[in-house]
Amino acid sequence: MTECPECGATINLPPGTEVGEIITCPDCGVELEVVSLNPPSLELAPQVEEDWGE
Amino acid sequence: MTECPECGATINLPPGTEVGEIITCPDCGVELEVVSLNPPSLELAPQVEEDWGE
Amino acid sequence: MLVVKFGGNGNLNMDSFCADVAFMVRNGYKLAVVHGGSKEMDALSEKLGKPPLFVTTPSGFQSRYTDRETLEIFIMAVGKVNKLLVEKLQKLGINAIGLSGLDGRLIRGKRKGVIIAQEGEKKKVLKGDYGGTVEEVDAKLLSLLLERGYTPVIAPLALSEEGEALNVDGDRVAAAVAGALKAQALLILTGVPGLLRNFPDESTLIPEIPGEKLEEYIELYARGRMKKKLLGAAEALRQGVHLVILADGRVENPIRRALEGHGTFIKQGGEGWTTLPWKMLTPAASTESTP
Amino acid sequence: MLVVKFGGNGNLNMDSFCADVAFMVRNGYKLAVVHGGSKEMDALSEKLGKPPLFVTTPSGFQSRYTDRETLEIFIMAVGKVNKLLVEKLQKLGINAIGLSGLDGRLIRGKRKGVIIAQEGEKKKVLKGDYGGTVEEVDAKLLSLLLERGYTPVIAPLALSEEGEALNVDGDRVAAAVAGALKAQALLILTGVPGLLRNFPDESTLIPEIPGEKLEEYIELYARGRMKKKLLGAAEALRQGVHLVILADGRVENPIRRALEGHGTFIKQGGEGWTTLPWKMLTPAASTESTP
Repeated sequence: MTECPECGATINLPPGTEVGEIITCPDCGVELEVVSLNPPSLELAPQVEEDWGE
Repeated sequence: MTECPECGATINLPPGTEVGEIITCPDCGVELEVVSLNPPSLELAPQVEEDWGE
Repeated sequence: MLVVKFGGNGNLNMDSFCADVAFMVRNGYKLAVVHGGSKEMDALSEKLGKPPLFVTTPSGFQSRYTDRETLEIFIMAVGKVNKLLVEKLQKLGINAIGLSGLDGRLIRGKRKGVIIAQEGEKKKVLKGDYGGTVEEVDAKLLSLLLERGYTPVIAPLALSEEGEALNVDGDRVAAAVAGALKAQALLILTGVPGLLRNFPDESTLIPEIPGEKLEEYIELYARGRMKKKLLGAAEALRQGVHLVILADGRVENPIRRALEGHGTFIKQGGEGWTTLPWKMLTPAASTESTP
Repeated sequence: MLVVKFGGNGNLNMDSFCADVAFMVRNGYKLAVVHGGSKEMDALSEKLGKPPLFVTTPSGFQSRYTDRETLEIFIMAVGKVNKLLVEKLQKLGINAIGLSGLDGRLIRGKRKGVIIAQEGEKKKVLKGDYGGTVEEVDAKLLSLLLERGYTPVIAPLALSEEGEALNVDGDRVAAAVAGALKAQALLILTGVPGLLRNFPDESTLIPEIPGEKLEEYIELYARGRMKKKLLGAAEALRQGVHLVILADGRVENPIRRALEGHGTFIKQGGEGWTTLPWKMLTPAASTESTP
């Protein structure tokens, strides 16, 4: 159980969630990055401009 | 059995002689390269200035 | 002044390519060569027990995840292609000079650092990526060398703000070099005759695309690596290059054949002509015109 | 103008070396760096399943047999060292430009083609060797770059008469570069404090060797790789370089420490001084004096 850093909603990480995974906050819809599992912690996902590099 | 290209002496390649080996003509002493084994054939060994390259 | 991109993958013929570069330079054309290295890179990474990790970005692009170890393998792979091209050109009497974007800060790039990868329905953040985008090319260094009769051969590495080496896309490097040098034409040689209406049917070659319609054609016909080449073409047009040709790098005299009209011609302002007989290209664009 | 050879083997410290190069260049010294690659080469050849083949020549020299496949691994290995040095220097704000002897025909070499190897009592001819000797360095290209504020970083590859890439000895490249640029000093950084009367006892460091006595010292004290470095030093003196310093590349500020007297000083004309405080070295030898 952890909180959305944007809107504070409590978020339950489903089993099988991996570190580095991007999930969407069910309340405010912002994209969050799973930074660690125990303790579970989330950060705003990095904004990456669409890229088509090598 | 083959001949020294320098002085024409007949040269017997001892068993175990390898292609690329350098032997000396027993008669004229010139350095010879074993170019092939069958048929045995000899050439003057290349002169390589002393080198200490990489 | 002509910039030619020699593809990194596919079965391009390095010998016939170098022979044609030599022909053009001997006949007074100023040329800069940009090359890729993905074929060499994939082979080397396998042999070194670090198979390439390709990730697909959410919008479907394939991107090579380049951590530091992969970057150093990439440096070796593109370094080898670079020096083999230089060796072959020197053997043909052309005074080639091999540079990467690190050398003399030839290419400034921006480090991505993060790739968003689509794995099944999961989206993943991959950090520590040394891939980058091309920001700027130093035309001064290239002109200094071109004016003294050197033929630059450029490897797809760039230098980030923080002074780190970056793996960048060869097509975008070629576009940026063509823009920086105000080249008359950018020629991208690949393993296909040009943009095909329906790949891989080579009879559906699209001979000509007016610059302003390029985005449309990209949406309609371009997939995967070809899409990157066309985005490179778009970038070159934006930077003032009037003509971009996508042509076949597997044939004999690939440059002359392309300039004689074999390939997809993407032209700014879209006037009617479809061929650019290589004779028409002013040989050595006089040095004044090179910035 | 100072030429510094950064060894290819031993456990030299690339970071402290680059930091010291940056210090010198920032303080107005013109520097050219030459590097080796044997440590990187041995590691890469092992990983690629083509372990290095060293042969001993009849007169006891160790030589790496370089067939075409080995040459292409060598190109990758020295290419990696080259670009890592350039990356580190760029990160320190130094505008380094990495070149091999192929680029712009910087180094002309003569291909050996044949190595005579001593195998037990047998002498063997090994053909198809891409090792070479250094014949000439193009000072014009180097000066062109030095005068515009670039710091050349040179990899030990040369171009043969027939236009083939050759693996050449880094110490001899450094000597030839120093000679071509009429450098005030050639500094060879290695994994030992200098020439030792009896290796490996570092307290037996020979601080000074008058140029005309060098051959004697080589016979008396030099073995294996050190012998090559001293033959390089002899070559540099023959080409008009007044001072060659053999010093320790494992320490902090290796260049400054060497110039302050820590190492073996080999001087033409053998006047009495033993140290050359780096301050004494005229900073940027004015461009006129650079050929």
